[in-house]
Amino acid sequence: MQELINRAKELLADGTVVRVLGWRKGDMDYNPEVAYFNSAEELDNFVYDGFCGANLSKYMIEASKLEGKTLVFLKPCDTYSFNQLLCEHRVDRDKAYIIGVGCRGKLDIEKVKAQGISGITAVSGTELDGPDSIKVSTIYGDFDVAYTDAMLERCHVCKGKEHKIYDELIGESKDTHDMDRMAAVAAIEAMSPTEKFAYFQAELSKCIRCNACRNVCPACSCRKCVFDSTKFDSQQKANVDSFEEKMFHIIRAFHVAGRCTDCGECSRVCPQGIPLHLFNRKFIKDIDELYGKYQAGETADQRAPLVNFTFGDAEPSIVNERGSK
Amino acid sequence: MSNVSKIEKQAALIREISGVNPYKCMKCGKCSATCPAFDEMDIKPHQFVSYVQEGNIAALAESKSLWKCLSCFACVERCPRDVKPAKLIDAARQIVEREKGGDYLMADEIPTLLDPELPQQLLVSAFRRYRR
Amino acid sequence: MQRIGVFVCHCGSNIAATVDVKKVVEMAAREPGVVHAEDYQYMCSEAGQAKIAAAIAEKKLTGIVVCSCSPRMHEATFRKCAERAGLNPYMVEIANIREHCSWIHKNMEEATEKAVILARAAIAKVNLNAPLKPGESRVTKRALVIGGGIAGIQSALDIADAGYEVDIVEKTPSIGGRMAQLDKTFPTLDCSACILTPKMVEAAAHEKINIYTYSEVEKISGFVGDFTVDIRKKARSIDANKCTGCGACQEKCPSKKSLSEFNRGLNTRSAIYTPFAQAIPNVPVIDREACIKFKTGKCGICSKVCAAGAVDYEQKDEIFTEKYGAIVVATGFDTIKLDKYDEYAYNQSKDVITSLELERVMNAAGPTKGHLERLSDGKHPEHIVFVQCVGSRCSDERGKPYCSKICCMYTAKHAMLIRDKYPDVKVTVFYIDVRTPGKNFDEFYRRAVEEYGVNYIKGQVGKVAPQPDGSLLVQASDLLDNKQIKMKADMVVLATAIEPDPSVRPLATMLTASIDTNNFLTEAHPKLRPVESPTAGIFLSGVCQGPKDIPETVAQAGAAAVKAIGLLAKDKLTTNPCTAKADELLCNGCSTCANVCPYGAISYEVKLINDHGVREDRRIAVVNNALCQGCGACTVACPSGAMDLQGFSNRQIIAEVDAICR
Amino acid sequence: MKYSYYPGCTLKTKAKALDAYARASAKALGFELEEIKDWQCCGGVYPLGADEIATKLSSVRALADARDHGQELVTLCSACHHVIKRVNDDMKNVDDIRTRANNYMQLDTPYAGETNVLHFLEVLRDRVGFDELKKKVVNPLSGKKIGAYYGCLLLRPSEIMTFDDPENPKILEDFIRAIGAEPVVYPYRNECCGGYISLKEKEMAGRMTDTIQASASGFGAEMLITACPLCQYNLNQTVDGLPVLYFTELLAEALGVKEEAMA
Amino acid sequence: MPLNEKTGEFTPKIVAFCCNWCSYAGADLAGSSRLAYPAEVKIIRVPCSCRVNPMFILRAFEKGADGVILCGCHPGDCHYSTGNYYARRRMTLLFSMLDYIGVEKGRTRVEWVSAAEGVKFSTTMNEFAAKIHELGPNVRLEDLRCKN
Repeated sequence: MQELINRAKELLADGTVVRVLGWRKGDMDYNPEVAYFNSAEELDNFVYDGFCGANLSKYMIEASKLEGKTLVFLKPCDTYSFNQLLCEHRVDRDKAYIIGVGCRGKLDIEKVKAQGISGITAVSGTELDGPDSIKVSTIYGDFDVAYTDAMLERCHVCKGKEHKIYDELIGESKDTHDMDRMAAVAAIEAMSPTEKFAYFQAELSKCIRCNACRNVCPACSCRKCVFDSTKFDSQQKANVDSFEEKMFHIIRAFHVAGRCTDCGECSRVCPQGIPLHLFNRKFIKDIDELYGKYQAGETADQRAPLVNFTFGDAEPSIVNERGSK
Repeated sequence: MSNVSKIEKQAALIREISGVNPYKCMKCGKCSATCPAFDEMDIKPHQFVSYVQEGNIAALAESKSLWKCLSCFACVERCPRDVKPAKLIDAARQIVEREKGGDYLMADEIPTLLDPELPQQLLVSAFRRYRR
Repeated sequence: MQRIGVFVCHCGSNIAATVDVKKVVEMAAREPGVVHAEDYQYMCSEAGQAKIAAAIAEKKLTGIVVCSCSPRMHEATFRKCAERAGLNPYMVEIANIREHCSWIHKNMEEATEKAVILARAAIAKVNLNAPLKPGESRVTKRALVIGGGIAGIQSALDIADAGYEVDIVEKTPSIGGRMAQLDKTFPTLDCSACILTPKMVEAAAHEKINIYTYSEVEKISGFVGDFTVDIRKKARSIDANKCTGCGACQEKCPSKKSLSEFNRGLNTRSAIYTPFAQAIPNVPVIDREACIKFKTGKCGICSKVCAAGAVDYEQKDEIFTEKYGAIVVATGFDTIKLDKYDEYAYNQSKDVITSLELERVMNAAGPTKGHLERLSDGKHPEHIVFVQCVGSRCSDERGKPYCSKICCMYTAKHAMLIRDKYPDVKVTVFYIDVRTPGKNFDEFYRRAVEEYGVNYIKGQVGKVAPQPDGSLLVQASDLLDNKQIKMKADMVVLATAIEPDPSVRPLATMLTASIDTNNFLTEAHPKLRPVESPTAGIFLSGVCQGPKDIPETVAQAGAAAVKAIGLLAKDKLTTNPCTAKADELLCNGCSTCANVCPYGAISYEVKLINDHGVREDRRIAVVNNALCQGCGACTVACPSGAMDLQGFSNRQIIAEVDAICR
Repeated sequence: MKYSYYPGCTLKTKAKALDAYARASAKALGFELEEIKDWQCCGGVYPLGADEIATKLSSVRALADARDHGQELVTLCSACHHVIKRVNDDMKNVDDIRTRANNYMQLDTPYAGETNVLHFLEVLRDRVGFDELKKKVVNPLSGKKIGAYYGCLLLRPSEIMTFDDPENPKILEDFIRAIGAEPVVYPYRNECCGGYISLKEKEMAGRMTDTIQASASGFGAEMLITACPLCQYNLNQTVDGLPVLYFTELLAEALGVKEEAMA
Repeated sequence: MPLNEKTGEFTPKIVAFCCNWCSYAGADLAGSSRLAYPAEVKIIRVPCSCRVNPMFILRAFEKGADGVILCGCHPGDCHYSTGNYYARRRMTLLFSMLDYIGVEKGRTRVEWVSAAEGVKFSTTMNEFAAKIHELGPNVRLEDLRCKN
């Protein structure tokens, strides 16, 4: 972490960048915040540890409009989002100085709490070069939790430790992939229509339409969302569940289909714990199976599957064979 | 059952059993041109279609042609309209055989018809074709 | 708020018999925005249009809905009517209550209810319509004719005579097409070559016509008035500028075993060849598959004997690009393959031939020098049997479901010519129906029967059995006598069904011109626009649109030419105003839309945008209205909904959906 | 290579030779015909009526058995081939027949036309290959002029049988060439011999076979070969006609296994 | 639930989006050939199948449609060359998603109908309407607030 701060200070000092986009300490150890740092002094609050899951790519849209270069720290998975935004002309490569930071998987405090640990006061040992288990201090005493047991779901299905775009790299990354990314989707696919409907009804009825998923999503970066514009007569903000359950999340997922890098931020930030990534992954799975493997953000010059075709593409009726029995 | 409705029912039955739409026929006569049993038939293959169209099932049922058709499918193969006259003839034969007393072959006829070389399948198929 | 007028047409009884028009008027009047509703016998009539105009003026209407026939029929009529009355023509919507309602439903209550809903949807849409103004695009004053048969030649001549440049692209080495293969033509029995060759010469000599033979269309882009076409000139291996057409090369060519395409494979030709003596251009091509030089590297005799030094083994295919305002398709036909009709023994006996092959046999330049003889043994035939409808009027996949139209007449012609020249030859024709609708056609057929003694028998042939003595046993029906006939013949001629030339299929895809299940090009309207494709700027000439004989082909070729001339005569075309438009405030500048645009109509500009007081430079999509054809692919690709289609906007379509589901 | 094999009634009785020669030849050619257990007679006639189910069940049983063994089903008798192939097509494509037949049969796994039905000749053409067969011929029948007699059952209806061109077939001619003899093509090789009616309408059947025999000998054939016991019987009724043999007999002879087969 | 007031039978609402060049013309041909299909089917004309936004389809369901069908030119025959290829991918993914969330298969369909295929248009609509009758009312996607 100190290496990052030192390097940031150098780059600020030599004028390469005019500001730094990173994370700073939050009110608790497990909730660092995304922040700009405009001076060496401000960087004293900089933090980079296991809870810095936030993907900074999307912030580069606004940063690209500012004068001068911004130093941004991107984890391997974040670089996919940056590439995708670059592909869509939403960020300016010349306005970004990218330091690819090492990652050994990011943590989810809910995973810790799920182990029956409550009254958390502090968490330590989450740094990149930290030990294999983290120390959780609570009002009831200290607990050791294995790092991997506290990891976000998305890290268990990590796309890889390689940065897809960067100016320089600092820190070693670890391979954390130990689960089948599509297992949950496949499990739902295997349900009967009634079970599927009940499953999603139950999950989506929790939605309070706070828009956190939308706001955090690097693909959901429209200047104005269709749900806020008058273009489709679809603007509605009031939380009335029958709509949320059935339409909002489908439309959102469709809008990012082929562009979603599966960064998992939507599920990470959902205050209701809805597994929103299961929508995006369904599209990814279908695209991979029907049109060939495709990873959004792999490079910045790909043609997304929904703005592409082949003459021999499957007919929509294939859903009748592939779908529910 | 009135006579009219019986005829209608039988015509419908022929269409159903045969799966043939006789109205597709354009009366080109290719079936009759093709049929190897033409000379032996009283109602000719192309006429079968008209008889079914008109519902003249009684005449069909009495026709010698039922028993002369070789089921060789040459007319089916060559019909340009996919009418399949052989299927119509077969359906008419079915209707006759399914009625009591309609069998064309009696078990006690068999001994006189046999010869030493005659293959089994001829008897089997004759039973299938001529009896219910 | 719009002020909408609704006009419900009775269409005589076409609509009114199944739809309670009064009820539709009553219900429509209750819809939001509607200030006027009425019905009339024929809205499209002068009187009907006058009613619309009067209502627009009196009620100060801002939009109208006409409940009538399909918009494909009369949308243009009502738009013009509105325009004359001072209303923007794009403030007109049509509710199709005829084709989509009254004609397909029988129950009056049901049909009326549906008509009301269709009217409601149109009203909901027109409430959101905005006046649109068509743009303009330029017209390239040059026409492309694809196919160099009689249809293509005639269309090209007519267009060129009107003063426009025309290019003919023909895939074979010479223009002339099928007509060049015919011996005589019905019903006048004049010689085909005698009337065709002068036309071929005229086309070749015309200063406005360029002929590209042995060439094919490779790629087509653009749209009406402004097509860009890549044409591949296949390597002829001959320098056409040097060749004098002396023919020495063909005479000396040692590879003489290739089947002659022109003579339908009945005899052979050399590897370097012109298809026929009167070929235009009179420049041979080298068939590289047959040429010894190309196969082994040795030979080169043609080059040695060519005094002009025209032979060029190194010649390569050449692709050039040209712009055209109009395209005439004249790709013609071929006979179907008879592989699946071997009950007629076509593949088993040389003496069973198609009618087109008989044309070559009868022709003085043909394989038998015009002598009627059996191809198997050269014997003079005593009896010839003609079989009609071979592959035509078939509902199975072996043949074609349509009537090929020309066979009855050419068979009568063949029968008559044979009986005329060889009175000793007996001729029998087996027919299903004799179809002779045409000027002097039935008279012609009757002459064959009455004056020439051709024996017509109603009935189809079931089997042709070659006999050990070399004759053919024809087994057929005589339906009028209710007999099965077996007769010996020396030759059997099959009136083989015709089908569109297979090249039309990929061409239609390139042209985005629609094609029917039989691969005939579809006309814009079967009665009212028979020589135009639904794709603007594409015109249809000859058999590519449907079976027809020579006079019909020539008439259609002329008609297609006139339509093309009408287009080329314009300096500018008004363009469809229903184009895409990006909302600058919503546009992300993400380029997704440009990725799906088939016309390259979308570009990006950095523009200073004032978004609710925030001024910033943004990358914004800009649509070129002259290029945009209004498909709407971009509108769905656009994630933010910034891209919308004028005339079919998101809100308009959603309003229709809502109205239908209400 | 192993195939399920359906011999049919006549091959166990009057046409034992057709069967024995085929098995011996198969062995010589490197494939095996594994007879289906407890097969039942196919009925000899394909029931054309759309409402006939029971008469199709014996075919379904054989087809399902081959499916369960994961093998293709090989037939030899033209009639059996015709019946089984058509029933298979029904089971694959006709919902009503499939449903009702499966309701009757109550198989562990319902049958839906999965089995591929091959005639022995198709095995020779499509699996062994006539070129390959030619290489294995030890006793070429050179100089023999042979007319192939196809009859109706193998060829028609062609859309279902997909055996060969129904109007100008060549599989038997290619076979004749492969065993070193000379095929004689004559136009009546695909016309019906009247086999089915030969029980009750003997005279009529006789007229048909006479035409075929005359045509074949007119073109110079010295013998006829066929795959159908019924055709073989019927064509042999012509007085002073050409001899009519099973094609398997000539095959066994050419492969040099004729004696072995009859042993 | 859209029950017929008089008969009490289920009368579904079916929205058919038809491209202007092929399928709308095919529907016209069905009309001029008097080939009947249920009045439950209402056609919305769009320039091309690629104009149909998945949001339109979801909107229709939300508003109480029981079935939505999209008809366009056959692949390769699009008036705009490529529109139906995009539509094909979009609809495949949308339909798959609807299946994934438990919407009954068969409520959505894509069919390519050319201007010459009046018969196909009519048979398709008959089949589709029959399928919707079989499935019954759409309860899973309807937004109850949209009911009056």
